[in-house]
Amino acid sequence: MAEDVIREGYYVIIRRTHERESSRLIKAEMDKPVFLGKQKIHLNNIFGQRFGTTFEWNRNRDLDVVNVQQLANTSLDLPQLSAPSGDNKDKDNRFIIDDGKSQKLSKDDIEVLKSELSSSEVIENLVKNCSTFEQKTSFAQQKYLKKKQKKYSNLVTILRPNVRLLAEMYFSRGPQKIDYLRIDSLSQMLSLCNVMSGRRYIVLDTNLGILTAAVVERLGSSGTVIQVYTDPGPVSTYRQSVDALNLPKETIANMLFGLQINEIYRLSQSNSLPEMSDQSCGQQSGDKSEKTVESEKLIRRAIRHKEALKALEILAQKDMDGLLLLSKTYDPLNIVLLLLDFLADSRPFAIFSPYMEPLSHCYSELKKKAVFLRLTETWLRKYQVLSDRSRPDMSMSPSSGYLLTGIKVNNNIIQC
Amino acid sequence: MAEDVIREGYYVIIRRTHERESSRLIKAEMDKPVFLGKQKIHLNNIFGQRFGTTFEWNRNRDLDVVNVQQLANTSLDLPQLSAPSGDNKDKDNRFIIDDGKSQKLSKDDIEVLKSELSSSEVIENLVKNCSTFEQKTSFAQQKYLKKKQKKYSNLVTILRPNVRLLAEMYFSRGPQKIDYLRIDSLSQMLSLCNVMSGRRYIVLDTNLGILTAAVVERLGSSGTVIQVYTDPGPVSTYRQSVDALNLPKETIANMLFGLQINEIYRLSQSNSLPEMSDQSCGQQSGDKSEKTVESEKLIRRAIRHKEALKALEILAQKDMDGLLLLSKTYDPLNIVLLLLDFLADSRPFAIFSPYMEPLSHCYSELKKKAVFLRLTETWLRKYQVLSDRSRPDMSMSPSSGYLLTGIKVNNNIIQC
Amino acid sequence: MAQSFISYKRLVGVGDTLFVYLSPTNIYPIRVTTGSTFQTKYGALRHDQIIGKPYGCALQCAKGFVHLLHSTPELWTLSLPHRTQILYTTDISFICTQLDLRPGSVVCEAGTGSGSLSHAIARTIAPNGRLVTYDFHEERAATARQEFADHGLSDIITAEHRDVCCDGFAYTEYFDALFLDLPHPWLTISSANRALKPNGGRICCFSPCVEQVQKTCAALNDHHFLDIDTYECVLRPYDLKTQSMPSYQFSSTKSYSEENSEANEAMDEKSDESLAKKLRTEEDSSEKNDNSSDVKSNEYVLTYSPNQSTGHTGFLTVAVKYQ
Amino acid sequence: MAQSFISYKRLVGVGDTLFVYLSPTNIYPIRVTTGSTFQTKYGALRHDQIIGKPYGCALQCAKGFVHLLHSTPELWTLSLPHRTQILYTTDISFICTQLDLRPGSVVCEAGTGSGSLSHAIARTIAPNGRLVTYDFHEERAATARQEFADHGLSDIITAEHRDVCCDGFAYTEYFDALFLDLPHPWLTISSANRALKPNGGRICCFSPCVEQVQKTCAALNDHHFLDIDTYECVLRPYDLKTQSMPSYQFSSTKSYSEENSEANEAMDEKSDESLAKKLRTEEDSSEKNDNSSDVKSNEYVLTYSPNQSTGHTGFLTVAVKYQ
Repeated sequence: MAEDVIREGYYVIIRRTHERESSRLIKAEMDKPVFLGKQKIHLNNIFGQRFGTTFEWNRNRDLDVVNVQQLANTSLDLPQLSAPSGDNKDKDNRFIIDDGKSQKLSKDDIEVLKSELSSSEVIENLVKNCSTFEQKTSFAQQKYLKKKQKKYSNLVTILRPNVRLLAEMYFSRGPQKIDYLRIDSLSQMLSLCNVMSGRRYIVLDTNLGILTAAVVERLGSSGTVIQVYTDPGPVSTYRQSVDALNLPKETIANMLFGLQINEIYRLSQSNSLPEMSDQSCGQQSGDKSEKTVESEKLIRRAIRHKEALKALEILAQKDMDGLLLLSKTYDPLNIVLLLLDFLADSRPFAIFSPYMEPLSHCYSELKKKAVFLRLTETWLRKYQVLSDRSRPDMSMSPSSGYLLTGIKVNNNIIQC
Repeated sequence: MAEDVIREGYYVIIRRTHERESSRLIKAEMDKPVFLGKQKIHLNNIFGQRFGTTFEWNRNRDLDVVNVQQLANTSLDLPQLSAPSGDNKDKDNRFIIDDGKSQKLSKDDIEVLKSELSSSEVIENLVKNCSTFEQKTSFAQQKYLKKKQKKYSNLVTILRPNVRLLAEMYFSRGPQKIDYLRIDSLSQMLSLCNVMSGRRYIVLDTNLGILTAAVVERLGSSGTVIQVYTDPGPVSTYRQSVDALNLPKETIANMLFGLQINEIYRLSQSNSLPEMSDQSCGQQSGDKSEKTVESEKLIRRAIRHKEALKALEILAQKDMDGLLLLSKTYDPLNIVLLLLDFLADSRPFAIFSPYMEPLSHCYSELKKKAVFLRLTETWLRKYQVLSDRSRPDMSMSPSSGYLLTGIKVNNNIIQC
Repeated sequence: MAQSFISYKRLVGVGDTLFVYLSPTNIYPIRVTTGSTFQTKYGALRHDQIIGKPYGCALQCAKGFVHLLHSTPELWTLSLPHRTQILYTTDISFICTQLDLRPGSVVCEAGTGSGSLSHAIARTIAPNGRLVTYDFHEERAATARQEFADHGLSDIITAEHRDVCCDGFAYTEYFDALFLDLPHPWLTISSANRALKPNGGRICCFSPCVEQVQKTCAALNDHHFLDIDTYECVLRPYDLKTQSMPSYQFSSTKSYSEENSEANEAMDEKSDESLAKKLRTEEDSSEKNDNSSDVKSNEYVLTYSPNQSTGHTGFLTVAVKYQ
Repeated sequence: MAQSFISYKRLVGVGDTLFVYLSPTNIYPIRVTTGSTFQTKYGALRHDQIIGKPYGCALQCAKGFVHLLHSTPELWTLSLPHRTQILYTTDISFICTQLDLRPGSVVCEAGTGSGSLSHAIARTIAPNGRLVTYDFHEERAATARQEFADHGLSDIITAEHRDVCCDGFAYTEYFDALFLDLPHPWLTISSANRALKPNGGRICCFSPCVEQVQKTCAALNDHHFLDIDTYECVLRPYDLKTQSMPSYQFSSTKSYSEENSEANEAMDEKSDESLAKKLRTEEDSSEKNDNSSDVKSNEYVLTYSPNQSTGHTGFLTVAVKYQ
């Protein structure tokens, strides 16, 4: 497993501690401040600290470590408010007239406070100067505090990127970023394709490469992922999620191989390893000191070429252990039929689509080549659990997308 | 509203009090016992009692009235068991070995008890003779009692049929009975079609006629339902749900008119009231004392003919107020397009299907004739709420079916 | 007074409440008044131009056309002024069914809130039913009363300022159905019990939180209500789009340009849409496709789910009184 | 010992655990033993006939053919002997993700139950991870231990008889992840807290009931766990059927026979299928159909939902320890 301490050059997830949706993936560098919303923050103090540490930014926008005890005291569920109210009648809002004038402090006043006081002191002042706070129900008071705490807290937490956090972050910032692959569907794919260390998987997944990263994470340091892409060449972001895992370069180089799908098509046509036109290999050992853009390009191309050759070699054995496919642009049927051919018998596959229709289109064709075919979706619900205020979240993502899963078999019947 | 007292000849819903799923619709007659499971029951004592009364059958299988206080004492959530258990550790099942031998009473013993004792006394005896009862957790005890109470209770409740109860009963006995129209979808259709007293609706619905009955119920005693059927003639059951409402015959005769859909097609082709071939009208006033099967047939046919004429007359005005359509056998598109033509502008319609595909097929065509088109489903969840054991039901019907709803408009643009 | 919500008319008249429809998310109620003007994003709509026009027509404005729609409680629910959190049609529909509402029902509602449910109840129990609706907020009760009057519903709805938690329902064995949308519904069960008809009176309580449901069910149990059921009814909306989804065109020769797709290590999450577009153009012009038998462009009607939708509104607890 | 669950083989060998697949609802695990016979509804399957056959093949039996499938935790979950209520793949998948499991993770599970989750955990943390699983029921712990041994998982899984409620977890700052499926998880949070690694150790509690969740969240809060989230993950399965759905064939002449469809007042809920069938036959032979432009038979792939499915299994509460 990756190291526990934050080092320069690592990818980190930074977020405002009380605001999960504020998560951002950044590459942490010394003397390279980042912006969190409008807030400029210096990262120099995070190096050497452990992942998971919470910091508070001070007046210089440097980060100071906050200990957990301190953190617990700023927790949202303030004890005096969370005590069960029992059956006695609470205050209610019948006397509150909402005229937007309840806060006596001006915007400027608040700005002054913010520069002089800690966030909890700022909030304390806001409460004191809120004319309607006392009239509010305890629930409304809690809601008010929560809102203010979100707005004025200057706590940030630095987390080690992993697939769960990445998937959550990307999805919350726009599910189209990861082709609508919600964490619950991603989880089903990993299970149903029996993803484990040491085995060999075909993954079709471009965009931000979250599915590829998920399989890589489950391989540990051993196994193979052939990352198949349909674009003519690899897209700039197709390994972003894998890179974010901070794995050693050699580990990645030994496990992960990108391949354009037409190469696989050609492999399937020839039934032997194709000769790849080797435009770039000659320049592989070019002068590294001459760091022109051109030579870097050539090196990358050479690496990709080597990757592709290795991938084809592995595929040619037609003994892959699982196929995970995520395709939004193309009708998946002919792609699935092509890739399925490289799977060993009795190996599982999973096809994800944000739409049901292309999957039902696949279904009858796949019936000829697979058993245990199932079309499913999952329904993920998050709950607010607070004393006396527990309920499902009021807003949800209504669709996990659809999954078509099965196990490839050989249907030539053997007599016994 | 229908009368509150149970009369001979009324349709009633009879159920074992603690077992909602045991509900049955029957026509209650003097000296005509019914079977509830294997249990023969005489209904003679129910007449003159109010709907909603709970009875206990005695040794003669006659029904005696049970008062509510008594009923409350046999309630499932026994007070000594439902008290919150707090945080103390309950007993658990670690020492229980389930060998199926915990009940010391034999089957014959129990039969003897059943014939001699009241159901609660029977259960008391079962508990006394259950060797593992004391070892069970309080939850398991409660579960045990509930199960026994269901099995040995001899309580029945007689309810007045209404659409809610009928829909619940039919659905629980097999959703295909009412073409998968679950109560939540039915409810949406009634709202979204703005069903109210005094207005005129087209309802396509065969099977058990639950949708027709729902609209009839919401009309009170005034308004019109044209019940359209696609079968060549009315099916034996197509008014079962309406009949079950025990409405006066005249009310029904003034409100509800059946019509074969081809008649509407002909109306649309001719654009004037068609001459219907009047094969049967001549015999309408036939000798009623001569009650042969043949003459009854003729009378029914005459009634249907009159209904159809009236229906065509109403439809011809092309001023209907809403269209509710439930079609499982046929692709609904051309049917919808035909019927929509008889709706006034600015009137709503709702199409139900257990499948999404035929509705998405309709969608683009309907866009030309309607606004506010929406394709939805609803997700209905029932909860078990018991002290310390609250949760959603473990089993559910996963689909409400799909609804396509909209409002018919005239798209010829008027300059203003 | 125009009874816009409980009767249909062919032509728009003065005093009607009607809905100007631009799109499913742009629906506006207006009360037709001579001399008034209503501004839409398609241009101004003078009320005088509307009067006498047929309901359901499409009316040309400066920058587009709008439809004039008859009032329904469902359209009102989508566009009413929110004075409180409101109930939406999915729950409302289910509530009306669970309360066995029909013409002639005598119904009680507490609290009135923004009157969303009240309109649907009034429609369902019209013409001879009666709805008594209470709100503990005096101003809210008054506003609702005026709204009901404007909508021609005063014969059916009585809106009162009353705190049923303290003061009860003021009726005995009077209501066929009773609906509670209160923070502490369990405190009113005892007086609700008195107010309901003894033989089949139905009650429904709406509560967002589990703890409220637990207390309410316990109170209903204590008062010998029967068939106590708790439900949740959540809407799942779909969007539809007819879309061609091409099969991938496999190529047995290298027709793609690696130059177009240099990997770069930037962290910006640039969408690959432009690339995909380029790709499609390239493929279209490529002459070297091996079209295997099944490669064609499949036309699908794809159903979309929106990224976010309502996940929860509240729990509906229903029960019946027989005593 | 054959490591059937964490390695793939090409050919069936003695000692393998494999799955005989008849249909999605008829999947049976067998442990291959020379001389044994397994009875299926398609006829007997002698183990000796299976040995040496390739995995994934279709094998002819007397009355049909079966497939031989490699073991996976997912197939095991569907067919294992139930000694308790078990966790299913939908929850299991989500749990594994939420606990950040991967090769090398050190994990604790209480209780073991029927070992459904244990197999999936072992697969995910293999080859160098470790799972310590506890059950307070002595016999159950022993049975599970034997099963893990039979499946070649003893290097990864340690199954112990222990009541963690009374006796805690016997480890300090040892586990990367801890899973609780206990009636009273909140009573173990204190010792779970001690047993977890201090820097990012993750906990997940499965509870069917709301009250358990409330108490568990309170306990997690009290012990300064962070990011406490409660989820529910429910599977929605679809069945598929390619079906032709005819457009209705309107007829402008009376071709239907009223004789066939006499209404009768019987209460039996006879299905109208036979009638519908008759109707279709009649229509097919009718020569008087006016086929308007759009009447044709539409071939749909229809998606069905089963009449009943799992509506709830439990709530999953997850949290992380940083201290």
